[in-house]
Amino acid sequence: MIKVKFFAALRERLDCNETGVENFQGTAHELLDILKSRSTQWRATLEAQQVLCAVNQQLVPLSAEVNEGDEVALFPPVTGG
Amino acid sequence: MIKVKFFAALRERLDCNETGVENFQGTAHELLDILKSRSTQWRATLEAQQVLCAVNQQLVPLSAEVNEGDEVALFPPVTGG
Amino acid sequence: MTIRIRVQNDDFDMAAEYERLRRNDSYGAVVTFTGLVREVQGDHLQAMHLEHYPGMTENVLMTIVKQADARWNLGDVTVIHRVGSLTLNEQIVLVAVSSAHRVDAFEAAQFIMDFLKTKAPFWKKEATTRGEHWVEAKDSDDKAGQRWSVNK
Amino acid sequence: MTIRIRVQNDDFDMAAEYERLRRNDSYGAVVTFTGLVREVQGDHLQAMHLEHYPGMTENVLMTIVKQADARWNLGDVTVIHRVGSLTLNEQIVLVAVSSAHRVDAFEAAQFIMDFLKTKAPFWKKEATTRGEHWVEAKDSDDKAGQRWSVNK
Repeated sequence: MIKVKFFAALRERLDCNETGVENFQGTAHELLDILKSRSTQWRATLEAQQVLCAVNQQLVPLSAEVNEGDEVALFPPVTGG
Repeated sequence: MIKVKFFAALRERLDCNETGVENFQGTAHELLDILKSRSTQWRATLEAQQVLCAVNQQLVPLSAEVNEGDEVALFPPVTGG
Repeated sequence: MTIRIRVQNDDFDMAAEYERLRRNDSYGAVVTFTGLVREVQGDHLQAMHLEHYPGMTENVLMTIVKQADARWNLGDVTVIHRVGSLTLNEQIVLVAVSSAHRVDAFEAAQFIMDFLKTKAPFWKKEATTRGEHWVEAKDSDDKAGQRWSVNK
Repeated sequence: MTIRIRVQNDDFDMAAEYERLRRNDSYGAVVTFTGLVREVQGDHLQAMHLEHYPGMTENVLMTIVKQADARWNLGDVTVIHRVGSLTLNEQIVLVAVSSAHRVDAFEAAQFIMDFLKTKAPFWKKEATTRGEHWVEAKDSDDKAGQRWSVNK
């Protein structure tokens, strides 16, 4: 299983801190497509703004491979400091 | 009279805090020439290193005019901070 | 070299952090940057909430500091970033860098802030008299990060 | 905008100076630079003496700060420079700048230090176990000053 975490505006709009995707093999982009297909609301939210991706707590491009057991995080551009 | 102040290494090597030059009209460069002509030791000291000049507490190039009553200061490159 | 990274709810004592860095005879320069909660133009800020990604945040900050250390000749570096609820004028972030030379300390502190702003997983939400909203990322911060990719 | 310029024998309290600058809701960024007496490589520093040109020094520092204010969008600026006899690790100079934006605060603080180093009439004399000598001006400081003359 792939654990997927959401942060900030994305977490609030999806009303979801964390979800799981079973039997997944592919890129972060493909994982995002699976999440978008869950509902029209998820699709709208995930397409409405720029989404950044971290795999195992490292920022990666959406072309990065995701493997069984990885921790994936999806979030908006960061705004700390 | 022109009042001439010396600072730092220049003050120490000339062994002089302040001197006066009477009846002077000309540039800072010409004033420096008069001071150099005072002794071989003054010439050697004033030629041995880069000399910066301030007239009435403003940094100026040696081509600047010096007028009666001005306060002139001669000193080495600054090293504060 | 001592690197201190802290992500915390509590406020920090800027004076104590400065004193820690200045007590080394070899480093003649200390640069600090402090970020504070400031008023929202044309509105009134009531609170700011800072969310982060625990675990990843500390790793990203450590990576940024190590990149700075590889690029400049540094003494010690402290990075403290607060999370949770803050109010107007509270301290958000401290970056403090010591070095033998001032240019290294200045550039490294700027580099760390530029990358913290574009790579570290923190998100700000502002509550004003007109409601709550997530702060938008700024193009100027992306540009500030990009300038370090060209050798100067 | 409040400008504070001090040339003094006494040590300064960096924390108090920082607190003074941070107490303004409009400025979200504070950058400080502190210069400290550091050890001389390959020798042992016993004392440092700082001479200045009273009157001119304060005027030059004020001119530099006003140039920075004309160039960047600044909040408050504090410049304190000590003169007289100092020992190892003592504080020599503080430049503290607040601004709404961090890039302005960083660049203005660097600009002020670069020009202080090349235009303000201070001279350092070091006493080491090998005797006394006046510190030589550095080419790198001239270059640091020159980079601001090109529009960036």
